[in-house]
Amino acid sequence: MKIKLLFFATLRDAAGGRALDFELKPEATVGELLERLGETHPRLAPHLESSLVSVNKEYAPAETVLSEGDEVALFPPVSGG
Amino acid sequence: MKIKLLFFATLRDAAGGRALDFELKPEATVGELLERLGETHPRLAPHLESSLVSVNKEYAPAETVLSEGDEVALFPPVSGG
Amino acid sequence: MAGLLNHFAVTEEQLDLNALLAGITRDSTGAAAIFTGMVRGRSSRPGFPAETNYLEYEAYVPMAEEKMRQVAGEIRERWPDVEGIAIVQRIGVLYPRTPTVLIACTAAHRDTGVFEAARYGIDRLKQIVPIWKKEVGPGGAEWIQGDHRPSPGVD
Amino acid sequence: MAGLLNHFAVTEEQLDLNALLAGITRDSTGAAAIFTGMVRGRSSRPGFPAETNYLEYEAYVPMAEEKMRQVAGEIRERWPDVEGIAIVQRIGVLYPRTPTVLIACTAAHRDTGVFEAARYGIDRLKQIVPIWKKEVGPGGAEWIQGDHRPSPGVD
Repeated sequence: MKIKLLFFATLRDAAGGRALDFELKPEATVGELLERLGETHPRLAPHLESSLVSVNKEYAPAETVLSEGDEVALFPPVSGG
Repeated sequence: MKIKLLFFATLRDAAGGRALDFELKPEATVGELLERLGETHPRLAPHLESSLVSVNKEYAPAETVLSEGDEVALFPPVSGG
Repeated sequence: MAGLLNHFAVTEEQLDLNALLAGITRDSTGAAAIFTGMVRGRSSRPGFPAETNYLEYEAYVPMAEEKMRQVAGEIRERWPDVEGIAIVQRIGVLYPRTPTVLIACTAAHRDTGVFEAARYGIDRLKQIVPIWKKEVGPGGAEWIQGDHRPSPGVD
Repeated sequence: MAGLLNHFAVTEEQLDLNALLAGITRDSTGAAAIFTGMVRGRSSRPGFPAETNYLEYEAYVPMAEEKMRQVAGEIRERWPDVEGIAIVQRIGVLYPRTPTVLIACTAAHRDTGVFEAARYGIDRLKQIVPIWKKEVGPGGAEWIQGDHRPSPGVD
């Protein structure tokens, strides 16, 4: 299945871009996505452990099961204000 | 001696004006001023007991001794904001 | 007290929050807490007029500005990290939804007491700054009287 | 929740406090507490950059506006007398003294928790609303990283 990845702040710098379409096996979890990403995009690997993950604009834990077309964003702890 | 009287809010309504030059014996106190005012301006009398008094823009108790040229203001408890 | 960012005013002009805030912001400023009061057109709280057409404010202007300065001094004593203080009262005839008063306190950070300082400022203004308002509603006009009797030498 | 006075935005435009306040004022409104944050050009607090040329903000805009809505919901749960809530974050390149963020809460009276509500709002924004800033100073550019790890389902 295909998901849409978004990167922000330090994760965007490491990814070298803001968005990425990503292919995953059906019913993959957020944790599996991160593992796979570390393999395909080694420059992201050092950032993945500390990064936050949202799925369809809601914070999501590693065990979240993904679906076709999900929008998954990776970013560091927020620093707005 | 002469002092300058100012009236605000309910006291202004009762005095029928905003300012008044007032003649007092030398070294009169605020308390004596109020007593005298009640006699010369009976319409003010019912308001004087509850009114606040400032002398030269500072809250002043009844025992404050007045001087020639002092600016004395009479007004109800404040309600700004 | 040179260099203190203070702004005290009694004015008939509209309150411009943007300009008032800019006036008490400097390079080290990172946070501002601002209180504004507005004319209520209607109220459901007992003791308050149910319906108000407008308020008419008057002030003993030079004493009011002196007392605003005193309130700011009290704020700085209690919250020494506060950088800038603006206290402004609008007077004249003011209609519902109109901002009537502003207390703004700035500091480097938000954990410096700026919120408490702004709250203290409006509480003290309502106690000691010589301003009065007359409420005009369907039932007629009435002076609104405060309940604080200042202690000379303290207030 | 029809009729709630809410305004949430991530914007590149200058924050207009007057307009934002008017937008969350209704006839029953008598008080507003507003927090604004500004870019600090210099700081003496340990752990903060001593000198900043500018900050560059970015946001995950649709999620940020969702999370602002959530913060407003949390405020209304805690302070049910709050009438209007505005939460606005400016993004882009912002120079010292520029207001970057605003949280405003209105209510009929000032003793309704508006001050605490505004404080809560900025605290929560800094925890869960997906916005980041890069600090550019004499020593180069650096992303400023927050320290809150949201709990899914709670944050």
